[in-house]
Amino acid sequence: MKLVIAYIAPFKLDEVRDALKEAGVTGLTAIAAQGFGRQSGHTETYRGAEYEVDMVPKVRIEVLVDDTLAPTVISTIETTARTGSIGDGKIAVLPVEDVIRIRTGERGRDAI
Amino acid sequence: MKLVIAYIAPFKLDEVRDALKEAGVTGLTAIAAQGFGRQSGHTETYRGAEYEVDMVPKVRIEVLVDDTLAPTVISTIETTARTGSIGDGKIAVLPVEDVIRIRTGERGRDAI
Amino acid sequence: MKLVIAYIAPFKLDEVRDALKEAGVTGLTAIAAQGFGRQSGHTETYRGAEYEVDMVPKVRIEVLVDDTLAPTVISTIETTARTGSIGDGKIAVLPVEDVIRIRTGERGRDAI
Amino acid sequence: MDSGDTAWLLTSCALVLLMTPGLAFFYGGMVRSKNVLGMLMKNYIAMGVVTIVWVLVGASLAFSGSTSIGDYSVIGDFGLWGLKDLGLSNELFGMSYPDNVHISFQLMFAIITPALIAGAIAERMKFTAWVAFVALWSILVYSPVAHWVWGGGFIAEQVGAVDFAGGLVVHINAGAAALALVMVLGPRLGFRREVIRPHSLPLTLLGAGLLWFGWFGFNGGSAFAADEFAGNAFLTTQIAAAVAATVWVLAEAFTHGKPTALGFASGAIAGLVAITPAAGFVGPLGSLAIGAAAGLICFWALRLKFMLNFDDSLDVVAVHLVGGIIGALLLGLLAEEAYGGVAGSVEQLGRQALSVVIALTYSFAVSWLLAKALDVTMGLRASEVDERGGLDLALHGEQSYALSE
Amino acid sequence: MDSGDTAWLLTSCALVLLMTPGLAFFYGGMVRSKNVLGMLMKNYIAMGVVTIVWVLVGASLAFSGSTSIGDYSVIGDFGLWGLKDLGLSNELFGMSYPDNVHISFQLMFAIITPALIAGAIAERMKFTAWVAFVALWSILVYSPVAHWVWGGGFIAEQVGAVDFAGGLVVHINAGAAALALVMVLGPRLGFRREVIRPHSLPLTLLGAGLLWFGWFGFNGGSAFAADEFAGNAFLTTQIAAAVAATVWVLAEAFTHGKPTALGFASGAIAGLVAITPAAGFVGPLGSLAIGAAAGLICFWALRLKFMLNFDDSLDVVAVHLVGGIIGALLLGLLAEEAYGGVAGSVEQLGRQALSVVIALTYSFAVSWLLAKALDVTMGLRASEVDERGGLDLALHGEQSYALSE
Amino acid sequence: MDSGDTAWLLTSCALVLLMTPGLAFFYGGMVRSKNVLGMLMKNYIAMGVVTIVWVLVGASLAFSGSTSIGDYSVIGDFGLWGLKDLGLSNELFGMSYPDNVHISFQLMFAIITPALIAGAIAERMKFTAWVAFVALWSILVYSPVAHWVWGGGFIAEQVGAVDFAGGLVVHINAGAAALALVMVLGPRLGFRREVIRPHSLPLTLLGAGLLWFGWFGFNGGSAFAADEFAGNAFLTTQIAAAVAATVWVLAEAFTHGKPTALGFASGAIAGLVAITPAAGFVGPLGSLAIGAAAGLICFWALRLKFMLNFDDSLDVVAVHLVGGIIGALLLGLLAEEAYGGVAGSVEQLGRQALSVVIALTYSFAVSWLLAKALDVTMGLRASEVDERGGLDLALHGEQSYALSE
Ligand SMILES: Nc1ncnc2c1ncn2[C@@H]1O[C@H](COP(=O)(O)OP(=O)(O)O)[C@@H](O)[C@H]1O
Ligand SMILES: Nc1ncnc2c1ncn2[C@@H]1O[C@H](COP(=O)(O)OP(=O)(O)O)[C@@H](O)[C@H]1O
Ligand SMILES: Nc1ncnc2c1ncn2[C@@H]1O[C@H](COP(=O)(O)OP(=O)(O)O)[C@@H](O)[C@H]1O
Repeated sequence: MKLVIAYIAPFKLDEVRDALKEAGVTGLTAIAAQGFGRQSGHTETYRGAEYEVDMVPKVRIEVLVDDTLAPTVISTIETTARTGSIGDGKIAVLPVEDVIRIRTGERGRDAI
Repeated sequence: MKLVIAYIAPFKLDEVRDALKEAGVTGLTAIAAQGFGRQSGHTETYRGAEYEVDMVPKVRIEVLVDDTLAPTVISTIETTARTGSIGDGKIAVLPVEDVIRIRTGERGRDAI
Repeated sequence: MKLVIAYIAPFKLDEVRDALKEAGVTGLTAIAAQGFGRQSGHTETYRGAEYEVDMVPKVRIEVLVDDTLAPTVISTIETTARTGSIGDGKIAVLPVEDVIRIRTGERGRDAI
Repeated sequence: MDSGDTAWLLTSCALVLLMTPGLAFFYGGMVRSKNVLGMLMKNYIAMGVVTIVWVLVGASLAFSGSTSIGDYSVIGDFGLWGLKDLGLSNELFGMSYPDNVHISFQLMFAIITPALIAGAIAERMKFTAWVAFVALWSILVYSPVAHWVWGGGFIAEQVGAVDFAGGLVVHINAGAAALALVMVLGPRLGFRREVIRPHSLPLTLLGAGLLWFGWFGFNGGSAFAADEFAGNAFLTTQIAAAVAATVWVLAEAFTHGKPTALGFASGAIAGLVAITPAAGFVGPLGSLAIGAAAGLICFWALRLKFMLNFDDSLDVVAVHLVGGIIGALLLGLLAEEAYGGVAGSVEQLGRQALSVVIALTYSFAVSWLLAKALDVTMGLRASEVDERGGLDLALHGEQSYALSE
Repeated sequence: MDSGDTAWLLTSCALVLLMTPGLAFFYGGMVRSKNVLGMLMKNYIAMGVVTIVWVLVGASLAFSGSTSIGDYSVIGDFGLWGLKDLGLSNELFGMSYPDNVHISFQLMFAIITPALIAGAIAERMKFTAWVAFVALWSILVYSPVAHWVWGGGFIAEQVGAVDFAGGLVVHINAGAAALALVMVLGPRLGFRREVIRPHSLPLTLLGAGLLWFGWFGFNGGSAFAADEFAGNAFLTTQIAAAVAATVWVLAEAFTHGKPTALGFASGAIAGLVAITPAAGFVGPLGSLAIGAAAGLICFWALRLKFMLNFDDSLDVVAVHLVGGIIGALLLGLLAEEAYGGVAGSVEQLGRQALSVVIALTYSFAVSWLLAKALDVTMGLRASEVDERGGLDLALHGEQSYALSE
Repeated sequence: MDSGDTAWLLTSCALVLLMTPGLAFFYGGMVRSKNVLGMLMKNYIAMGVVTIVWVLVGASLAFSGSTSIGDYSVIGDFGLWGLKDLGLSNELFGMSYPDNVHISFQLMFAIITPALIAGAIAERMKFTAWVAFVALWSILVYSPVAHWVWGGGFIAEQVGAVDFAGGLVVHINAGAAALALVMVLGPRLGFRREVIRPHSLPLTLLGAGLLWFGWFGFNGGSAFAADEFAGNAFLTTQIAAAVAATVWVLAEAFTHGKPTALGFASGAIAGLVAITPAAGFVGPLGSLAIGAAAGLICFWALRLKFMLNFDDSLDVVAVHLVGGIIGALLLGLLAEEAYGGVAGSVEQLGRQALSVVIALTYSFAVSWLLAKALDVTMGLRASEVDERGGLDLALHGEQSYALSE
């Protein structure tokens, strides 16, 4: 099993979630995050004091998937989150040793 | 070492933390999250416009543990976070290569 | 490739980010978190009702890095986030199987 | 009619109306974020429902004519229903300002009184049941008690108790009802077990600020003129609020080691409550004493709910019932004839005590019966799932905050 | 001059000024968190820009002298420019309070009217274009229409329509301009496709509370005295707001199953809008009818924007244009001579209808031309990137919330 | 006594009281979320502590009798301590409204003045030390300066300077004290190194809206009657605020490219500060000039703290000290005799300048000594750990927000 993590632009969340649903994903978890990367930050000014702020708001989603579904999940996120401009974000794939569904105690693939 | 991630209902956080403490866990980190899963979402209505919202508030906790303690951590979360209704959440176990305590520079098991 | 996760004190975020930038890191993601650990919590009182609150505000950062850069990242975080008092936080290193840059579709090291 | 008095009463009407939103935020800041809108709505809806009830029958039952049992006038009549015959003169009430202003002023009091109760039943009561409760309570409890005290009823006439701006009619009345309602409703899930923290104390402090501001209309307007008596009530109001707030945070500092912002706000409201029945009857030093008593005793009274184990969630009993009693009794001793024509004495204290017992008992009993009746017929309480998930989504289909985009 | 009338009008001026911050929060709570400051600024800036325009020429064009086409006075003159000759007397306007108070009172109306429009163009209009629009609109639309209705112009004199506190001048005027501006500006990115949720309904309810409070100055002050007519306008204002809010949440409960807090707030504003032109002409029962009509019809009118597909983001048309029309027309039928000297009749209804058509058409047409002109010259709309990222950072270089440390 | 004047002054009292919560939110929005309650409390506590001090001795020292050095009256006496002999008449102050209203009105000024100082010491000063500072400062600085200017003291009598509503007594006084306190206290950890962002600008804008609203009572009430002079002060207040806010955002647009919401709010306050001493002495065009000067100069003065390296955290010096000086001086030139009996002249400018120097020097010197004394005895500053973790938890044991459940 894999944990697919993606950092995406906040306004893409709905679209990505709907596409993943379509692709057969039955669950995901999203978290509000601040990202720093190639995308240039911005300047904020408060009473004349200028601050360079490199962090931009991102959403971090993570999806637990079965190995076989992982490529689909990755390509779905890629396609829907892409706008072509810097800051579209990244996807990372991590190995998962076990998954447990709290409600039933199911383990592994069945628990996803 | 393992990283145990769990998505649970927000009102279970205190209980789970206390149980983990009891079970010998010395630290954890919790983050506010939005989850989508089997648990049906809800409808929100703003000035007559109805929105289907699939995401429900969850808390995501993560615990770094020594391999030997991992099963205890998992079963403790399972028992305390379970209500038996859909939406209780999931647990995932990820391999960890190294842990460092920033204050002391300790590494590995000692750092947990 | 690795995913380096660190839980640090919120007021250290700017310093750590600047140091990582200096060290050649091109991106990271930060999330507001609540941590429980050795650092003692505090008491909150609302209309005479006292609550023991163990959770303290932390920032959780995560950095995707190439294997060769990982040690630098770890030591940079260690040095800049350290104050020497309890609660400085922890670093964890997880294996990453793949990274994809959404904008370009690049994979692996190039995508970081 | 006097344009200056009219100007001040119009202003006071507006100030008292603002107190209900103020109260909504005072309470709304103290609940968890999943219940904020539910809390705000339980206050705001009073501005809707009570206004309608008041226009239709409430004003009439409280202030038009009198229906007596023996010598005791216990309720008004229906002579003013729909406010059809209100007109533009000042003949009905014989004030130096128009009758329609007097009806508006009294309406604002009728609105905030049930709204006060909402703090006790926070985070678990059904909205529909609350609406029914407010409408019926306004007719069955508020209008009668207002009549007894201010509408020529027996508390003023036979008992001889006085109530400057609503110690009995507003605060004791609401506080007793809160207690009754909580007893029928039961505690929140997790009461005494879980950490239930205020989700936004800045909102609570904002509410306290608006309440303090509006209270000048509440007490100052209750002099029914822009004169030296209004000026005195204004000043005593300020003093009592200030002293009670300060004493409360001092008490906290001694008890828990730390003065809190919530404590300051709570103390201020306690002081404002306690001075309400007394504002026009005592002078600056009297208000200082009342404020100090309110700060200390209401702070202490917070523990009642833990001792007696009822989940009066936002402390309506400790602040409004206890605070109202403090003011109603102390004025019996501290009133100086020069200010409002009532002299403090043991007899006056007795009259005040009797009036407190009557208002408290009546409000508690009728509120309890009403709560029971509603519980049996429509159900008072949200389902467990709805309570867990929060009333905002379950009952109103809305979220209070969506801060992420 | 009468000190009581002066006191009430001074108070009313302050109350109406507060409505613009109130409106800012009413609107500000409804946008996404990336656009909050942009929204607040579009309201607050009206307090700056319109004041300057008003002092320089606006007040003069609306209320000084008259420039006629035939018998029809269509605009004032420049006699009062810079308020140089305002002086300290009450000779210009012949009120029982000083002319400078009258100019301040009218100024507050001139400020909030363009601020109302801001709700329609939320989350996408450039700040610079908005400032230009407000300044020019104030001169080209607000001052003329105010003159026609209140400054001795032809709507009052020849058409014979009445407008107590701004159904035509404020609400229909702003609502028609909102529609025009939206048609030129186009919808937000994601309109009808994405979930665009209010970021903080507590702020919206706070705004609604402040608006309700301030409206007592708006309508009550429009009696231009502290007397029984002010008292009546005050009471009808309260009733209409309460009834409309209650009817709105009832309509929601029947349609969607759940009464919402946003619905209560929206209904209250709809009721306040609808009673505005009528407040001093009808009595309590008339205001009840107007409130009920506003609650129902404005609730229904929300769907217009989806039917006709224009992104009137915060429903300025449904609430202010529709609400204003309801009040302006219904007063033609429900006015009772005893209250404000106008008797309801089919003729009066006709006059009111004609005045509505004139104000609506004029405001729509000039606003559309103005929007087009600004679009061509300076561009109305923020860039797509700025809209995606939010106007706060892009246009103002600020973030609304930084809650993490 | 005149009921209209009484009505307006009662209203003004309430409006000025509301300014302190308004200020609390204006400041509270600008600090980091770990210090919000600490900031709010430093303002709210002034409503408690200063009221008590005022009742006990403050009012008496400022406004009862006079203690002279030679011909110069430098302080009142203890004749009015406890307000025991305040009574219900208007004999003490000879106003057209009761003495108790005058005492309340002056009290509200005494409250907000030390509250203004709190902006300078944000995010690091101990609460206990702040309480001591406020209580002592109120006696040692506020009451004397109020006496000199408004209580028959030597600035009014011998120096011949005028101060309509508190340029000297409130703003210069508070601004000089802020500077002194900051110099003793030192900068926040991370000043000039870390990004210290406002945690909630909507709260700041709310505060600014409430301040603007309340200021009408501050300046309008300072005419001590509901008449044409009050009307003029009201109008000049509105104009100065509007112009200064607009000029400030223009200056931002030219300097940094973007007009900010915080800038608008700051400019408005700067304009309100600057017009305060002048509101009743100048006309609309004079207020336009004062507003423009305040907007430009205070905006420029923001950089002083970086140039001179003192952490006046929320810019009390740039806004209140500089703004107050602008108004106090410009009125010396722009006053027109018709408005308030003072004619602008080089002599008057000289008198004004002398009064500024006196108030500034006295306040700075005594505040500095007081700060030093408190620093030595009880310590002014929170510990480093408490400052890092935030004053809310460390000093008050509360969290401002718990938004997650
Ligand atoms: N090495 C990294 N580790 C963790 N997160 C990263 C890393 N690089 C980028 N990110 C996340 O991805 C987001 C987009 O990255 P950025 O470099 O701006 O654009 P792009 O991926 O299009 O080149 C960042 O805001 C950050 O949240
Ligand atoms: N595949 C997944 N990947 C990541 N998070 C998931 C996944 N499935 C579920 N979750 C998380 O677990 C929560 C509960 O899942 P849900 O399917 O609703 O209930 P249950 O686990 O009881 O079947 C979700 O809200 C989400 O936060
Ligand atoms: N086992 C753990 N799993 C996950 N997070 C942890 C763990 N232990 C500590 N943390 C995180 O690290 C933070 C600091 O840990 P703490 O024990 O207080 O101090 P220190 O690391 O200096 O000994 C905690 O607040 C928590 O966020």
